[in-house]
Amino acid sequence: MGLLEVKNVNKRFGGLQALGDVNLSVAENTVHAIIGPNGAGKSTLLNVLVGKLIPDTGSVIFDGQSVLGRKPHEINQMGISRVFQTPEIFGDLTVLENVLIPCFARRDGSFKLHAFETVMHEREIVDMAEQMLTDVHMIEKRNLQASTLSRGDKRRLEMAMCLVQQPKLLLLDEPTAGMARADTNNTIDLLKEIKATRPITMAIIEHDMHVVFSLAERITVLAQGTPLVEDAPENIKGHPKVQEAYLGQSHE
Amino acid sequence: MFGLNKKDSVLFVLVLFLTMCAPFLLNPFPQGSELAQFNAGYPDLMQRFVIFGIFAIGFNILFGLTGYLSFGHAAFLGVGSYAGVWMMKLLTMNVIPAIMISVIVAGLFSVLVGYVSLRRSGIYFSILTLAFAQMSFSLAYSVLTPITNGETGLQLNLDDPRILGVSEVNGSIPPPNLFGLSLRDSAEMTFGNWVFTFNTGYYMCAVLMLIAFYISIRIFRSPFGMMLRAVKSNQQRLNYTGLNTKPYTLAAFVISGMYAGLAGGLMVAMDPLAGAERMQWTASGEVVLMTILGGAGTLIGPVLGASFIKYCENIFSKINDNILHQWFAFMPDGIEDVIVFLVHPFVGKGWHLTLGLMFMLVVIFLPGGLVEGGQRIGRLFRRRKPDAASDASQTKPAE
Amino acid sequence: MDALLLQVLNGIDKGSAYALIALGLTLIFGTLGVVNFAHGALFMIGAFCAVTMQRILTLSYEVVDPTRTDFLGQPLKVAVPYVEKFLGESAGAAIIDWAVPISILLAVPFMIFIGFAMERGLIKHFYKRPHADQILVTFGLAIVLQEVVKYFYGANPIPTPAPDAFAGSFDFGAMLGMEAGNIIYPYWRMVYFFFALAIIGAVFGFLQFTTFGMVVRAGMADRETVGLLGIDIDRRFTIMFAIAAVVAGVAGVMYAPINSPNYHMGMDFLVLSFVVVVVGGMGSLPGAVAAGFLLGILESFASMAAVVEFLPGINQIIIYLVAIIILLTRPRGLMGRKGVMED
Amino acid sequence: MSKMDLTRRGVMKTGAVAGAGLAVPTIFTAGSASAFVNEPTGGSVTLGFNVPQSGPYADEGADELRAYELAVEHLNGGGDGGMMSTFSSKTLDGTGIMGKKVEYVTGDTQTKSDAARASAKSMIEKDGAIMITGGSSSGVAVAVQALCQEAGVIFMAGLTHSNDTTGKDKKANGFRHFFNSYMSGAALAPVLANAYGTDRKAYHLTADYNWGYTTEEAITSATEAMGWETVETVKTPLAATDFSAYITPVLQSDADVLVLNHYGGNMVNSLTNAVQFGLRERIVNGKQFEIVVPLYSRLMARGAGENVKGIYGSTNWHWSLPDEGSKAFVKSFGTKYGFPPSQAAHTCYVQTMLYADAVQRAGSFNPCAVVEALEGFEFDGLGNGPTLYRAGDHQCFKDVLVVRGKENPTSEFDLLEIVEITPAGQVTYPVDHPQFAGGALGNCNPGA
Repeated sequence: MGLLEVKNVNKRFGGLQALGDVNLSVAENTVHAIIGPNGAGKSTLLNVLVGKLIPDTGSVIFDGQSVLGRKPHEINQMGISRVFQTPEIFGDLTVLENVLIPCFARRDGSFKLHAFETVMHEREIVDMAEQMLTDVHMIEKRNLQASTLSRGDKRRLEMAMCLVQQPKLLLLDEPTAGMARADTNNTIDLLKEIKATRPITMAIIEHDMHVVFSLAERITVLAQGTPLVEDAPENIKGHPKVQEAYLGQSHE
Repeated sequence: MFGLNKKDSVLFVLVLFLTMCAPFLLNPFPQGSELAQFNAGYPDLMQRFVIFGIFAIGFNILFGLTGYLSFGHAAFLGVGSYAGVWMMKLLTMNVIPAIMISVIVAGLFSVLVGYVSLRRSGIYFSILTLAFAQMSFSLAYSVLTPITNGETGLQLNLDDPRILGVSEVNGSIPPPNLFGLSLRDSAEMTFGNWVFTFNTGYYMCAVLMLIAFYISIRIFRSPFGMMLRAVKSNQQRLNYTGLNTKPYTLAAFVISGMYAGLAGGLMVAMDPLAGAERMQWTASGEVVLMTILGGAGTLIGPVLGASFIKYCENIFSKINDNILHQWFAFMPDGIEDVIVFLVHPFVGKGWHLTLGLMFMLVVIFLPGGLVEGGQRIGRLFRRRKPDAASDASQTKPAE
Repeated sequence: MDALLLQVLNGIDKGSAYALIALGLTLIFGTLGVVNFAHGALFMIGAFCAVTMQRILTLSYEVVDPTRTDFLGQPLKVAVPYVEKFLGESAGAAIIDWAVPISILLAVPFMIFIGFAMERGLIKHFYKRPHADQILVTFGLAIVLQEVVKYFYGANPIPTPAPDAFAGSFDFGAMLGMEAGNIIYPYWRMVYFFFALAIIGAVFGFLQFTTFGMVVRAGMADRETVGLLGIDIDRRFTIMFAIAAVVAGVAGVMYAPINSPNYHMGMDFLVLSFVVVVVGGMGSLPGAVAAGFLLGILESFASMAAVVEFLPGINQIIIYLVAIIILLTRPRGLMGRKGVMED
Repeated sequence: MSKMDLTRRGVMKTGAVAGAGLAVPTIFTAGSASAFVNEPTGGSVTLGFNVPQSGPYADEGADELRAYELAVEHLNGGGDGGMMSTFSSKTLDGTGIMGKKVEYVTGDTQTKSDAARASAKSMIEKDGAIMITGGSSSGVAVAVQALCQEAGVIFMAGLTHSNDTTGKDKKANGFRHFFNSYMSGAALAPVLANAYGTDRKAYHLTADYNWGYTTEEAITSATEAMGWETVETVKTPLAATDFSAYITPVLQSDADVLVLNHYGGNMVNSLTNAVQFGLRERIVNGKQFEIVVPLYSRLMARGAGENVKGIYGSTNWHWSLPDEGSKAFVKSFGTKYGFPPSQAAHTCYVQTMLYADAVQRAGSFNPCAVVEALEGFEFDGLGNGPTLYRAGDHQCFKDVLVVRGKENPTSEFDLLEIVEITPAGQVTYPVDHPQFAGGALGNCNPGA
């Protein structure tokens, strides 16, 4: 039984079958990549996983509980954190505050009227956040306003915000999309480092094969809304079905 | 101090000093001098400064932190006022129960309005709050006249029952009091031609404003305040960080509604009349203007903005041609007339024009409001100290 | 039944004014992304163009009439308009009679000028600023404009009658073959309704069938992309602002005979037209027009005695109540697009 | 209430700053210094003129202010003295009030209760005003009157027509010279019955606030007593600008008279709309349809232009009155400003004179002495014939004018013609009349 179990999920938009009979199982402590050409249904699948879309049929079980019909904040509280295609951070807040917020969310749940405590007096929380910033090598930028960061730093910060919650599952939505090669490599290194320093389960939706084969321990190939193959990376590379699906597509 | 960091403590002590010494600071010109016209140190206006300060501080907790622009906050001030007057009519002239009920009723009303309005965001939220407030105003002015006394406004009568007090004293309505201390009492201090008035009601309001200001600092520095700023910055991320934005915004809405109720309660404690106009959309617009003019999202800005607008309203509107002629009497006749002619449109009945121009100038040249103006002046002086950045950044967010 | 029909007529008339203001408001918002609180003031200025034209046409010289006396007991000075002197009494009187329609000739260039001046001088600098700043600065401008008008024209309403030819009313009911005397409708209100339709039609036609309009519509949808095509979208948007000002202005001119203009009539309409724009959906032109007529008609219905008896006070709040209901059931108004003005 | 330093009035406006540096701080507390609030101690006395300077009644407020300036000029011995020469009481001699020069401060009521009270409070607290006067609506008058009662100064109401001002909201420190809704009804009804017959069906449109309610009540009861039938009464929102939705149902009713209980901008718009919808050409039940406007304001009626022609209403005073007092007032006002005064200007001028005279007669500025001097005071020569300031409710009883829109005006001021001068006796009512029930004067309050 995997940490995340997707069973027979179907989703239609009008006449278009976006997802057809998707079955997927993400095992604990693995990096599981979901790949496929454009329009294969990767984003739709992701939106189902985070509660943004409700499938027509099928079930999504995370850690023994269904995620269907739950709001994004509830799903996060269950232990799923999400990294967006373009980094979603609190631009008006400082880097440190960006990390403090998930710390509070983890400790206090989805709402607490802590209007009379002082943020800076919550030593354990501040320590936790600063430790995380140290881990991702951003501690010296902690007082900068987040919107002034470089794109790479924003990605790093977003990653820190997710990791500090110690999620059971980290969802990454094309974390290197639009990045230059050097930045992509940095991100890969960061993810490898994270993977090496703590037990974590990751599901990566990715287009870039380089990233996928650098990180993934298990790969699912999606085409036209249906999983073609699920296997270890080395078996995927030469798989005829995959080549067929990607034929004519430009690899990066 | 009181759990505030150094910078906030300094700010708080500054505000403490300003409010406590207001009778001196606002009366800088001696009686009888031409400039005495600009003195603002009389009880009514000083009370208005702090009461509208409270109102704006509360509004800033919602607008400055979450970015939700409510165009209906005057409604909470209005229902607070009505509740307060009813308490004084029915129960006692001691203002404490009146103020408490004002806060409670305004809080409950804001739960209702906030719960519905916060289902939408952006301008749709603004229009929803505007709609609620305008409905409250229209109904209070007309069909709710039995409760609100409509056009005239709800006021005390000689035959009010007043269970824990007397209906009348010598054919007069007893003045509002704080445990027997009449809020209308004033002490006067004369120093040469300077006269300073120390009014009980003002000091009660001032103390409550200081408490309100202190609470607002605490909220700004609290995790809750940080969440509210996060709402303004990126709601999507906040949701995906496991936080439910709705109760946060609702809590901010209700807190600011209660501030408005407190302001409404204090208004009737100082002057027991609740007029329907204080719920009109222009009154809601006024608090928006106060907040933005002073500097939205800053701690002290709303208080400055409130004082600025109330000063304009009460001082400029009273300057008439007669006074102008007195001012410029030293000039040769022809020039005097020209100057009076030129100044005339901007004062007295033209004070709205001055106000409108001020808004435009401040918004155009000082987008961060009066606080930004202050900061710019401060920066001119602080140029010499280049490296204060690392220390300042800790408190940066709220400034 | 008659009553309902009459209220529909009243409603479309009120709706015409709402729709015209809301149209300009949403045009400015859609093209420039600016929330213009001074738009009501533009409507007011339009109405005062009519007043001004009336004043110009009645510029007079005084003739002493020794047979009558004024309030101080002195011989009465009778004002004789120059127009009557130059063109003869009857022709002059006819021209004065037609002051309101004639004043459109004044209003159009003047509103274009005001529109240009506002956009180039002020609004331009606020494209990138938060909506709250835009609201504040245009609100300040609205106050300034209305105070200036008050300074010159006073606070009282000023009568600006329609030409005599349109002064009366006609029996609409009798025309439809119903009982006479029941459904009476003033000519000028009919004129106003058709005028509004013509203006709305012209604006839509302009946006739909001209290349200029096409570019503007494209710009409303995606300003950056259109900008990338090397089209000077800013200049076009300035022109759109002027057009919106003209629409508001002529709406004000034609409204003057219905209710005597006063300096704060703009504010009276502003809040309502904002509600109209939002109910219609921010940035949606058909939405604004539809919501204008819808709210106008509902307001008229709500003022019927039978309705008020059943729900006291409903006539005071109907517009706001409808706005709340629509916004709660249709999150972005009747025809709004997602993501517009939601943050 | 706050107390003013004994030396304060003396230095006001003199510009003297002598001895400032040497002075030792002195502290006064409430109740220790003088017999009543704002007692004038120097050579001048300050009056507070609180009129609408912004908002819809700003023009009316401006006219009130002109009248006040004129009154102050006359009291101080300037100008031609105006009605001081025709006033039956001869105590005023052009040397100010009790020998003190009259100064004044002005403020803006904005026609809002809150703003009006703030403005009045600043006059009392900051400027040391001993009397507040002015206003152009009943809501403001009632609110400011209550404030003056609490503060311990005299309030001389300006234009306020609601019964409540001297009815359920009457106060010992407040006085009204202007007439009221009841008087309008009592004066109008017989004239209307005469002109339009006793068999009429009336449809009322009423502004949805206090003044509207009392006027509707007064007019319906007075006309019903003449035999008229009230078909329908409909409340219209204050904020309404287009009354078509309220006018058209009149077409469907069998009413043959429309009564517009509207004032100011409301009146202008509703009357204009009514005429647009052809009501005046209408024949119902074989009778010519008629429109009535209970409270006329000439200033406002100008906004309705031609539409007022032939329409009946009532007014407190009109510049065309032939008595000596009115002539003297019109002359000095017209000479100074170039146009005739409005009824608002007249009542404000008269109120100032009456106050000054009362102080002079009482020999004291003490509000209680002033109240005593005004209560039951009978006078003449101020434009409305013999007048009584009734002690029981502080309402003036005098002749009321029934007027009609003039068919051939000779100037823009000549809009109304006087149809009848209803004698005071016909509009007098007992203090406890049901339309004025509730409330009590209380005792005069001198503040300190």
